[in-house]
Amino acid sequence: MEIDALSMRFGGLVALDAVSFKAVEGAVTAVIGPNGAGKTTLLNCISGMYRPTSGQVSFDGHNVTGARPERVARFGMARTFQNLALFAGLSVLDNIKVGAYRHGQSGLLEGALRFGRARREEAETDAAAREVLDFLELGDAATMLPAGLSYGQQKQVEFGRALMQRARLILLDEPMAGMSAPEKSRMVGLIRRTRERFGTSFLLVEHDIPVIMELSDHVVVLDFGRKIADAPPREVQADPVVIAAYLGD
Amino acid sequence: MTTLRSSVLRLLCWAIGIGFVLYVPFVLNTRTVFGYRVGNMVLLNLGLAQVDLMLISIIGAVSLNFLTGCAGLISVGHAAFFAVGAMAAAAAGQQLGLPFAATLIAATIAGAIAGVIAGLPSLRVRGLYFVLSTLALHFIVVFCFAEYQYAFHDVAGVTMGDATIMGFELDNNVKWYFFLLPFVVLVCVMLQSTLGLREGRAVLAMRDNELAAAASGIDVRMLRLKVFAFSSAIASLAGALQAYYFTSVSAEIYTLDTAIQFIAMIIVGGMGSIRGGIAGAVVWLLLPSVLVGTTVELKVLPGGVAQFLVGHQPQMVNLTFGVLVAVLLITAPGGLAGLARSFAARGSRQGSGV
Amino acid sequence: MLMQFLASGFMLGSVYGLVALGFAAIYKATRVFNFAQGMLMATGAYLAVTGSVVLGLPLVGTIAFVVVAAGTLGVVIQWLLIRPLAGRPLLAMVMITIALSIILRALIVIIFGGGAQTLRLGLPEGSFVLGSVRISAIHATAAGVSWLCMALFMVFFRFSKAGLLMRATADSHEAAVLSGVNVNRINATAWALGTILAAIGGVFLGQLQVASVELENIGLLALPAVVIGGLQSIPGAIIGGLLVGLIEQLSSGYISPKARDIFVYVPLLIILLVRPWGLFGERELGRV
Amino acid sequence: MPTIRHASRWKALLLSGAVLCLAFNASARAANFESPQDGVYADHIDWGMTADMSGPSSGAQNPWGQGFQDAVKVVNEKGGVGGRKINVLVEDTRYDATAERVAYEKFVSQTPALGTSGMGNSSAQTAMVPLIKRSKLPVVGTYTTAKAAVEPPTPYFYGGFCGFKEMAQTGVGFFTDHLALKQPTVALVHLDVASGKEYAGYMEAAVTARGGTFKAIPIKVVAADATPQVLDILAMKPDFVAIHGVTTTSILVMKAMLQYGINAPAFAISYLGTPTVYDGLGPDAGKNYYFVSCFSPASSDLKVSVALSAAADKFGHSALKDDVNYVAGYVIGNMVADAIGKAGAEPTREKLSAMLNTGYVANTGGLSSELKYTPTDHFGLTALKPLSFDYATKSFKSYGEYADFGKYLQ
Repeated sequence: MEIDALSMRFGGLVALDAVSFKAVEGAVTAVIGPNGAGKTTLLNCISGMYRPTSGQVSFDGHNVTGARPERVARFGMARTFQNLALFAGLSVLDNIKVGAYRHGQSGLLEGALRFGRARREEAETDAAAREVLDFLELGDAATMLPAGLSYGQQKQVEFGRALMQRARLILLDEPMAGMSAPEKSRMVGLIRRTRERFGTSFLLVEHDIPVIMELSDHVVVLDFGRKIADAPPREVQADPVVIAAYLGD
Repeated sequence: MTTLRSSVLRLLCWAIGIGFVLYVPFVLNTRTVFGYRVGNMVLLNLGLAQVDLMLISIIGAVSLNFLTGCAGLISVGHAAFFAVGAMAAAAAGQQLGLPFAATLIAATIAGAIAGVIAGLPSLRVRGLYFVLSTLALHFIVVFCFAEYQYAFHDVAGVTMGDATIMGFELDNNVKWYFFLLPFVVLVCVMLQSTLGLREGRAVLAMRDNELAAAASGIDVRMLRLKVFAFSSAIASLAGALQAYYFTSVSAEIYTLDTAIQFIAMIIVGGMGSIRGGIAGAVVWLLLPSVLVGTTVELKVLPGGVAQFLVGHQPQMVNLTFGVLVAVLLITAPGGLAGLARSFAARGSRQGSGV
Repeated sequence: MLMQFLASGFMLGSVYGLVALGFAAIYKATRVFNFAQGMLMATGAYLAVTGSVVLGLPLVGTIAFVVVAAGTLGVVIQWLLIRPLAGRPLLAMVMITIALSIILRALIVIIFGGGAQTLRLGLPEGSFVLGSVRISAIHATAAGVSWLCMALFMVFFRFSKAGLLMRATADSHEAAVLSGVNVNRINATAWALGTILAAIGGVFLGQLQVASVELENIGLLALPAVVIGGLQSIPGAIIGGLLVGLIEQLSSGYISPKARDIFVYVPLLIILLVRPWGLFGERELGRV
Repeated sequence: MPTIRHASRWKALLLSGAVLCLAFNASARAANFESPQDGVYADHIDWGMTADMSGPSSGAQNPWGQGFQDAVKVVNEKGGVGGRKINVLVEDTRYDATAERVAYEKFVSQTPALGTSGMGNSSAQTAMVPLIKRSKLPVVGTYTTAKAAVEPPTPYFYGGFCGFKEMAQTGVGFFTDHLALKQPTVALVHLDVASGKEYAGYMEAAVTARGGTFKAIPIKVVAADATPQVLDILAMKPDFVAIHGVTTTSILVMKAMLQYGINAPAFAISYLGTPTVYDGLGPDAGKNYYFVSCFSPASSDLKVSVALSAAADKFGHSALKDDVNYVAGYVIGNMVADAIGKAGAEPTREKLSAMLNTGYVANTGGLSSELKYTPTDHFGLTALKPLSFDYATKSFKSYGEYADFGKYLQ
């Protein structure tokens, strides 16, 4: 995925100012920065929640700038949300199954009439979703409502839904926020294993610097909507500009 | 062992249930059970005509619950879709002279088209604003129906032809019952089925979290239109059936009150579940009769109170219903279906505890 | 002819505007879209019947009675029905107000009977000519009192402490709670005011014809009025009411009375599609 | 042995007693005919009544229902019909066609009734014509009469209220002659609903038959103001005005006419000749307000309304006795009791409708015009008369006898 001179303005406020970087395929790219640096805005622009004021987002050779979120998802990009975005009325299993929507074809009427294709798709989806649940080690919770799970588990369910999309790139918006230490290490493990097993690329926004250092291959630093660094973790850690941004004023 | 017993039990329950559903119309029609005449209050002061109309309303309530409870689109325009169905049936059956079955199909298609048009505002507005757009839709459709009726039919009403299917005329309540029942079962089974599969699940997901649904690749705008078309097609079908059942319909019967009653049904029954829609329609349409029957039969109350109740019967029924809706809204947001679910859950918890 | 339509539309619209203003006050402060506003208006007419016919009060006494009783009713409604539903979805809020109107209707019919009641408050009758326009005294009084009430409300809303708190709550519920505002009291005040405004409108409509539960249907015109004006805008509600009054008179006069539905609801639909925040409301910025 | 004989004597006594009892029972049964499927029992007869008691037209239909029930109560206090009390089964139909149908079917088989009255919704009547033909439960004395139900006459359906056509002809005829007009110019304000359109048709025919000019001006049921309608009237300068509507619209129109200084008299349809309307109008606007009716309010003819007044006072409905709707209900209640009596000692639905079909004339004691059914006419009421209210004496005033206005009907 390549981002080229992406800018986003809300009225007079410049949230993103000509940000450009590249998320290499198969790698974990992290976006960090102080509060209000425009990290979530960046994710929203990439995934189609916002239409950027200018600039370009290209993914897998397609120009996806300003495309609606469902189209972006159909190109193979999945995302999770900073504050949980699960479907409260659906069971954990169904929450994950929703991720498979883009692989299916059958519509409402076919479902109503239980056409062969609808049933076949459901069987496939069901098998895949249970596989994902096992992968998340949440098999026991399949029929529970999300509200019955711990915060960390809910984050995992959301991650599972993204997995179910079989996306080439997963955008994670603060996946560790509000988690306990053991939950964090589970999440790190999940991301690692996903990457090994499916070759998925990740773009994550995170505050937890040790996790970033441990997990990511590449770090982009934003400050007041501008990119101030774009390098491997070790170099970023030593960059005086970054240190100034975090510690200064 | 327990599973065997419970499966036998379940089979028995089903058999009794089906037997009941098949035998009830004859009981209500002849007022006899196996040859013995039964008193009116034994049958809860209910008649077969009420049950037939209730079946039609179940189709309406269930389709509204699909739209409002499952897809999260609040509509006060459901009476308008009934009107669209009746209008389509009148045009196809009376003006073009198509047979009964064909007019039902025509009404369904007309309903789907009207639904897409009615759903268009959902592409731009949400929540309250959308409710108001359906309100506007209601008045516009009823206006069109009235103009159409005055232009092409009698001012007193549009007379529908006989409901005849393959030479078999639906001319009494028992026949109508057995004609309507499969429709109701089919509509409920179809909606239940689609809710468990790909796009139906997407509908529920869209209701719970629109952004997350979109991020999962669901085109929420298209899906909304589809749901609207689906729901209004079913409502239109019910409207056409109702028109034929009445033998004559007039634009004046499609009031905002009718639409509000449908909403009340799904609130009482329980939002977002097919069973809720059924339960709501049953309670909403049969309870008044039961209430009236009991107040008339009530002879235990002191004279003054009984006389007051009987004298103000219609108002007391309305009052009861208003209070029922308010109490359910405040204490049981899941409606009757939700209450039943939590009751069953408590029962099973206790059962496993022992 | 045109001037006459405009004049009568203006006077009728003033009463609609008053009812719509009550509606907007409730919506702005408590976010409840009150489908019972029409029934509250009819209740106002019956309160006037109670005051003038049953209790035999003079005009001033009746008006005081209507204001006090309607205010109390508003507080009771808020306390009994609205407060328990705080934070619940839109449909629950819409439906509770519909249930409220069913309950009020049943109670009115039980107490007063289903027939209409004549309401004679001793307001000036007769008519006078102003230029080429003939104006009835009762219409003029209704419009005058409506504008007076609207002005009083605006003063209250802009300058009093309760009005300030109400505006603050409308802007941000959380912020108001955090800064220690008693939101419940503010909401109760809003309901009381909204009910009083509707009731005063009902008194005048009851005076123009008779007090009956069917006044509800006229009161429901406040809905499109408020939305056309802009749900968030207090002056918008008044202007919306005026517009609906004018549309009603002009369409009845030049086309047909039935056309009113089309000329009120089609513009409503168009406004919803093009400018959902209404003619005078402010755009609410969406945020993820 | 003697003990045995003793026992057999006891047996014989018991047996003969039982036989006697049975015989007595059988004779009693023969005297008291029963037909439960027709709602006829040894001591009472079930009779249905539907009215809008909580819906939009409850203001007019409630008095009708009270009048009906009061009349039946009086009949019952005098011993009922042929030794049977009439038990009225009341159903509230909220002016809703669905509820009307459900109630009718209820009386057919659920709580079987000998017949039913009321049914004050012409759309419902139109829709139910096939059902009534099929179910054969007589509808005797309706609060309104749909054209579709009586042209041609529907078996088992018998009207019971003044017809729109007759209202139009009587009103137009009377005012044309009364004002000594050659070619009347008439404006009609009517509701823009089905019955209003129907009435407009009759009005137009009646006016054009006299070579006059006619204009129909529609108004909405929920109108808040009648200025546009009255400006239309003002522009037309009619000789007299006709009003079709509900209480509120007629008050709005008359008050606005006063405001614009239109002094032409107005006549309203029967339903609108109520004390509520006159009360709402006040003397200034009310002095020009007339109505045509086939029923007489109690104060318009104190001679004939003695029994009506007594009944109304007795059952706490004194305020209603000047309401034509109450009077109509009272007349129909009496007519129903009379018709059941004339159907014979063993009344059934078939016998009742056979009797009504072959020709029936009710004695209404002058409270209404002649109420009769013939094989070709199930409408029931023919002649009407114009009435108005005198605010000085607080009583209704009629402008002649019913027979005087029969000449206007065609």
